[in-house]
Amino acid sequence: MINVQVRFFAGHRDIVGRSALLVELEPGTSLGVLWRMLSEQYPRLAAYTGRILFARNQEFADPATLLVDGDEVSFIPPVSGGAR
Amino acid sequence: MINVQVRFFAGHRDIVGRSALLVELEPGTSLGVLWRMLSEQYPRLAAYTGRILFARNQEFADPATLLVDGDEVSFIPPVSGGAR
Amino acid sequence: MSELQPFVITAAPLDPVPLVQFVLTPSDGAVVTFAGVARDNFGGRPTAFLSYEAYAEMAIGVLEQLADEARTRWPIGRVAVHHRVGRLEIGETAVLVVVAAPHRQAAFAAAEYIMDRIKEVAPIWKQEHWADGAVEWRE
Amino acid sequence: MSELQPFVITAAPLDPVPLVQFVLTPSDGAVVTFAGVARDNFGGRPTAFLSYEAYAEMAIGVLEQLADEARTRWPIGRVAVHHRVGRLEIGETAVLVVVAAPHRQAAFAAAEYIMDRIKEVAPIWKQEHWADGAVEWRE
Repeated sequence: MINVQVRFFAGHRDIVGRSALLVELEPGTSLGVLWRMLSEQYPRLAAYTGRILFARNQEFADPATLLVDGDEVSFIPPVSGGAR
Repeated sequence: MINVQVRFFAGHRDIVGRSALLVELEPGTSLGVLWRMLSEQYPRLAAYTGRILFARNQEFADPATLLVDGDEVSFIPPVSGGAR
Repeated sequence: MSELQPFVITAAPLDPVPLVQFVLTPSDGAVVTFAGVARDNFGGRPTAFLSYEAYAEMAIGVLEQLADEARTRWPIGRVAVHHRVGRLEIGETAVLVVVAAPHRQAAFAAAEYIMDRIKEVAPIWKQEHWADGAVEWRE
Repeated sequence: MSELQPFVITAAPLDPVPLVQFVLTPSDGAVVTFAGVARDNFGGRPTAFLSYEAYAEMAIGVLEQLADEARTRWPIGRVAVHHRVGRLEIGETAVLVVVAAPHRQAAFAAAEYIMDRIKEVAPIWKQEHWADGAVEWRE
């Protein structure tokens, strides 16, 4: 098993109620799969599917990226919008 | 006869050697005609024909504008250029 | 000015003066400074104040990347971007984007591009605190 | 700030800070500041310094007109334009165009438009003093 730290910001932190979680995952779990797992655990997160950006170790990453032990990940909710 | 003050700036002042001239004109002289008269008197001004803007009493004016006694006029050489 | 960091996330008030000094070199003829400011309404609905939150460790790297993106598109010089977090009263500056360039067209285009991209991808979130007491993340 | 004049031709060094304070109102979310700066070369030829001359009484009115032109094109707030005359050393600011607006796109577009128009029609002339001693009006 691998340990990954997930950081939550803005609306996601409000839903999860915490700014970070340490999660234990099967080796070979991808960022996208982790998001699906979290969306099942916190159903209000599911509304963000398709509107988030994926980050691994503080850089943007593809949802297919496979996680390794010690990674820091985050799912970036839509950023501060407003008219141009 | 009418009296008109002509103000010269930048390259025009260098050519004329003065920053202003008081000129006496026939009533009904237009801005454009005054420019032609000055271009004959100071032939190096003629090179600016077609590249100047006309001003009367500190506002842009059409070269057909007829001058009246006491007007302040200027022929605006191309303004500070440079790449955008 | 040697200690000025060009890409910063901070809870302190922002000041454009040192950023302009930082970006300007003798070959630059143009400096464009964009200030994004907390305003008193959104779509006509009155705002009491704003708060901003950032994934700061990541956001700094993203701001650097956005400056590099701009640099591949336009001939610009130095870039500085400072973004504030925490509570902002109406009229306070949330973000400064400062771009120097030899010519103005590139400086304008790059500053606007960087600001547009910040709003698209930088992990920085704005929370609107409406005058009626409601609170909302702007997404 | 009540005594600040929005459209000014001056021989004194320019300072953007009071202009930004002047243009910003509570409904503005964006302030764009353009600084045109004396740079050390033109097309690669070294410049020693610049000097600017203006038909000041007329130029102030033209700057006001250009701000009005921009206001008919974009939803902007207040505008300030200060232009310097006299001798400018490399790195000194020749012109400041500052535009506030509710949203940034209008502020960027209007600031760039006003600066483009200044270069087209404002009766203000730049004299290049080349490093080799030659002197030339930029026309």
